[in-house]
Amino acid sequence: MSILINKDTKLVIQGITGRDGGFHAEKMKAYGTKVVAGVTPGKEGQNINGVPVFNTVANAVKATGANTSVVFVPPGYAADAIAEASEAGIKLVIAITEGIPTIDVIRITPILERNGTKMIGPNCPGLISPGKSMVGILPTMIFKEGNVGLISRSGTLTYEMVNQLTTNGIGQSTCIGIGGDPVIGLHYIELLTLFQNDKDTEAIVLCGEIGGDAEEQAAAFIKEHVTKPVVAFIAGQSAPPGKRMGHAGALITSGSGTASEKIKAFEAAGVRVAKEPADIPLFIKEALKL
Amino acid sequence: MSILINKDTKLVIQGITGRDGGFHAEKMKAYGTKVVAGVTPGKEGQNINGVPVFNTVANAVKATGANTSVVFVPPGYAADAIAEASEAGIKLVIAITEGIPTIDVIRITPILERNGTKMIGPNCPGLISPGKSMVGILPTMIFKEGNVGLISRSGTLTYEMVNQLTTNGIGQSTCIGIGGDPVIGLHYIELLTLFQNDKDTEAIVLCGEIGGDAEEQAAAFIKEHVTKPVVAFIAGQSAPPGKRMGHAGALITSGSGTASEKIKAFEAAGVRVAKEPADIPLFIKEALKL
Amino acid sequence: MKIHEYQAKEIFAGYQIPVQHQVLCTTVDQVAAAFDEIGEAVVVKAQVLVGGRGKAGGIKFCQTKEKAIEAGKNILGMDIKGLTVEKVIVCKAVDIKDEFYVGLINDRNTKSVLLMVSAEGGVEIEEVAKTNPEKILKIPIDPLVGLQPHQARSVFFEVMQNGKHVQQAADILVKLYKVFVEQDCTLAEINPLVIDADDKVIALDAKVNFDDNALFRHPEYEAMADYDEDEKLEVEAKEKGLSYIKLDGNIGCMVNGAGLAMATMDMIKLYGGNPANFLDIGGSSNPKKVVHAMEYLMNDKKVEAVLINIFGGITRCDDVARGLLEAFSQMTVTIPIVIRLSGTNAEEGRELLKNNKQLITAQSMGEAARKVIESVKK
Amino acid sequence: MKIHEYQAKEIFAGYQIPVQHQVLCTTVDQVAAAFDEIGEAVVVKAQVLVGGRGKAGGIKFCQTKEKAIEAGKNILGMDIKGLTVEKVIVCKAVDIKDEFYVGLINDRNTKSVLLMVSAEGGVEIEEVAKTNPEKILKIPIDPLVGLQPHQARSVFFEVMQNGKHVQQAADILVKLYKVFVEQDCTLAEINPLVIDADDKVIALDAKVNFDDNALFRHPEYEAMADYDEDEKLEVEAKEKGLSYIKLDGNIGCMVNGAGLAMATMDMIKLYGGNPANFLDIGGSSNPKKVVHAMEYLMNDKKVEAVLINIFGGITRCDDVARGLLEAFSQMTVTIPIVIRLSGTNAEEGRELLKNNKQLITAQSMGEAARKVIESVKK
Repeated sequence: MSILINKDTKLVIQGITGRDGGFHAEKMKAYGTKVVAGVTPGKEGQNINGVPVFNTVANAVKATGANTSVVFVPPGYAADAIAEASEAGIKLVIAITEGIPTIDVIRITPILERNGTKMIGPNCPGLISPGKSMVGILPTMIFKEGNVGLISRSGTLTYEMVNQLTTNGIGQSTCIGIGGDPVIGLHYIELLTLFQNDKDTEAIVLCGEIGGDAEEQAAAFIKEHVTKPVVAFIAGQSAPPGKRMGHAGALITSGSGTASEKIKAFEAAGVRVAKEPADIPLFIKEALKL
Repeated sequence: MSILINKDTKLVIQGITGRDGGFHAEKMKAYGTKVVAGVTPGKEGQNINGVPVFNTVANAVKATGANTSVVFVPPGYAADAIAEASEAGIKLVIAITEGIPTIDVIRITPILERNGTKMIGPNCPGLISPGKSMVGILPTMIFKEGNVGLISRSGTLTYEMVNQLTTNGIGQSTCIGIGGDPVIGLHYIELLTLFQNDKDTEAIVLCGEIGGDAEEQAAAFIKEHVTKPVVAFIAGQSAPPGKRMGHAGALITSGSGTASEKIKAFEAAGVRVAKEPADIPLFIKEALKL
Repeated sequence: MKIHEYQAKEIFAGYQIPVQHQVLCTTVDQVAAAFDEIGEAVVVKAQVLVGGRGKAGGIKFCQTKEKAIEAGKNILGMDIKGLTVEKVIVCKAVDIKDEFYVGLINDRNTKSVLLMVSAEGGVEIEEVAKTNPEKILKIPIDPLVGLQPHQARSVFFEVMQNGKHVQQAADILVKLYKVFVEQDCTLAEINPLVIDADDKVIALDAKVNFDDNALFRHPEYEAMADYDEDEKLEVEAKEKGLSYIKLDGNIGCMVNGAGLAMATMDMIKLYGGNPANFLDIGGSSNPKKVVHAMEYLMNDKKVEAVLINIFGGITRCDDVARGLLEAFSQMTVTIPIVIRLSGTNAEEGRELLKNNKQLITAQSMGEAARKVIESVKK
Repeated sequence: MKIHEYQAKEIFAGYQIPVQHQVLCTTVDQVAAAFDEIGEAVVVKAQVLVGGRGKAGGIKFCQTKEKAIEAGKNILGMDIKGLTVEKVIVCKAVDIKDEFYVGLINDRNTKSVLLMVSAEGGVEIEEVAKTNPEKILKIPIDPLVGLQPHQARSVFFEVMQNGKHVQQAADILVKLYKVFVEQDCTLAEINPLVIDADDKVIALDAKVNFDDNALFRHPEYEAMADYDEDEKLEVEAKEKGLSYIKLDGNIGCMVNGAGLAMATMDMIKLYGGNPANFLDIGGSSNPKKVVHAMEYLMNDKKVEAVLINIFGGITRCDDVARGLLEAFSQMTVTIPIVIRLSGTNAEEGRELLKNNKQLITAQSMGEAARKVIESVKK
């Protein structure tokens, strides 16, 4: 098993005729993801390397039965594209687009909620259930099928983590980059719940960073509800306050959102926190007695 | 029995310190309506002839258990006042205010829906369950307890109808003025359903007017779902098209919304349509074999 | 409240909805100058607050200056459905590739702003609604979310042959929705929305009605009002708290409440008479209002008799009686007046009026109607 | 993006939020003239894009012109937390009856705009949040409905002693919400919102941050930007597709991805070093970006060694290598450079760089961090 995506995932790519959309469509197909449709307004009838293009997500869903969407639409139009997918009945939207105004994401959140649509991102690298399906821009060659779930706010840092796991022989059930923006869709708690309930996930890696208090909330949640071993890493211990470290969400404000607070919270919840990425596979091996 | 209001109705009057609010508060109390609270922002702590005044509907509900609200707030603030009542948990709001912009009513409609709040009006005279409770500005002396339900888009025309009934010895279960605006809360169909299910209502008088197609919809609904006898009257048979006859909703546009169309629809549904108000009690007597 | 096409287009332009450059003219000389300014084939369009001006000859395509002058002469001063054309606009003639209907209204049934779009543009939409209702797409807009760009695109993908104009049209529609809600409209319509020879999508016509109930939020609209004589009376009456609409008949009416007022008119008609007006004195009891109402009735020279029908609720019959007495003391009333008082303080009202010889009293609406018609026949 | 108090107040004024008349001054003479214009006791306030200027002496109450001139002299040119004060505003001194805190932010947890109101106005709200969190009312606003007037009233009825100021304050709050959403803010704050001696409610201070992601919708904001030297570098870097933040250390970093970049800095610190910057070259593989990145590192005179940490995903390691070679061909690099390439085309990248004697290679982040710190110690 895995969470969110698997062999049954039928993907529509919003913005497929754009540079990024087209490039990553190929990568996803190459990995085996069922890419069934693309959407670009005004380009219905085109065919991008075997993927039919539609004017609207509704048309794509009707024609292909797509159940998942990935959004490569530029920032000024992305929130509307996400809402369109949701209104068309798509239940999982992965928003790759970086730079969407926060208020736009806030505005579409209730639309997604009432349609029962889950969102990953925006400003995220996507997710992968190794051996089954990849939706996003992840470098597939570093992943390996297995039993560790991974949740991360970061992109390349995720790859670093996964690489450590894979090179140490530890495979992954599903790896999710949740995105670096302040307001995002699925967060630690929802994903921890899914992993806790996924019978093929035996341990969880949580890769956090400075800003906000999502890690503190995750720690409290783990203490109460997660019985599987969790190990964590927090990026940004050396970041100065008041500066946005690349991610719009990675901002320490007035002494809140610091790495040390987060590490303290995790340790209080019985979560081992790695000092460096290389510790992660060691901690996992110990936890799973491998 | 009766519908919507009865002896258990605990009323809060929004705009109680205004001229109209204060005047009608007395009238309602005099009829026996349980007026438990008033709301006027900034006047909490005042007492209007024994009715405590609160700053917010929430405070009024908390302190008094009010379950119904009547709104006398001026047009520019009325929609917000209705929404406030709804958000405070009030399940039935009677909006008396005339002249609320239509878009304001449209905007609060989804708020009422999600809170499960029913609205009568706006721009309506309110409703009465004779002998039990009156909420609004109705002249109570013309009503008489009994078994005929009445639904009307008009104010004084309702009084004319009720007067005809009462002077002919026919009492009423509940009489409702639904309001003359284009967009209103409860309409014929919802109220017909309530009357159909009310065991003490034996016949229904429906008093319509020109504009829109609500009467046509009501006729279709009656044919399918209403087993109790219904008699109708339509005002505005002599009104010229394109002119707004006092009520914002009473406007015939391009040959649609005319009285003759409505009368035809009712007759096709087996509803007797009175030529003049004086016919109504006769029709009712015949229907109920009195 | 209705406004002219040229005014609606000015509002559109403020929202970046593409409209044509227009020259407003009230004289034939101005029309000629406008032709020179534009320098090629033009359209001269009557500005009247009534539909069907095209059929009435109020819109002329003019290839030459002479034709434009001729059109100006014909249209300025023209009578369209009882309204005199006092203004025209002159615009460049457009090469139309395709045309569409786009409209937004406040909808009773869905309790939302209803979007209507049709490929049958440039014709009267009411006609399409009757003959080919399936050719009008109707989409209720969620009042909280508003019109989303993807909704706008989706509807144009359904009605447009060529997807390449969809984005432009959708942009216009999103802006039109903004106009509608921000400007408190009851109607905002573009008919036709056209695709021109350069593949530009333009609002070639514009129709906007404002919600009278929302005028308090838009004091600037008063300057845009252009009322005919009858409407001026109505607006003036409204300021006095009366709802007054002049009609063609000879029996003046004064009633409290709109529904009862309509029913009273109906009754007059039912008994073979012809109402001269709709007049609702409203819910309050101010005797002044009754005086004003009598003034309107007496100023209408067609009125040969008056029916006063009052059902006292909030309105007190004695107040109405007092108002009537005051009116009689201020003006000479020589025509018959039938009065029916019922409800709150009806007895007291009748008592106050009993010595007035001019008044014919009635107990019911039916009786009142019969009596007033009789009085006219005499 | 941060803007000054005086700019925020100009925006507020456009939304009819009551603010004081303010005179912007960049010289002491202007301050003196401003005092004459106002003609009574004034407040001189430093305009700097950092909090805590009150404590730093950047706000002075001046009863006389002499005092105002003195304050102007002291404050203009003053250093507040590393920023030089170049502008002040002069306003009439206000008699404050009561003061409140009002703020709106984009909130991660509730995924909404969060309204914060407190009776503890005029002090640093972060302090209140730490010491008396219960004194701040926090209300998430429904993103679809927006802030409703009754909500605004309700919150002020809770924090205000006297109900008579509630309507004014609620009006201001509804307008502030409008500013927030229409202007794409991440923060809109009034601290303090005061009641003056005439019972008027006024925004005495104003703080507005714009969402950098939404600047494309507001081209007019560029003119409002007032960056210090470091920020200018950051903005310039952003235009080149780099995310660059200058820090105090001596080890320059170049990383792909924000999270990995932070983790790399952390690693340097963990092993006893001190990072000179945060530098994320982003997800694309354009060798030009690597050249630009090297320029930033080389222009920072504090940098004694560089750590390049690339985990190739979308970024291809061979492209990074090519960029580095191009950089070396354009500039003289004399300091040690430790490079770690992993992921997509790492082999090819290493192959391209193998002949470069200046480069120290590493297999893992840990090794790279150790090696770069060693190289500095030498």
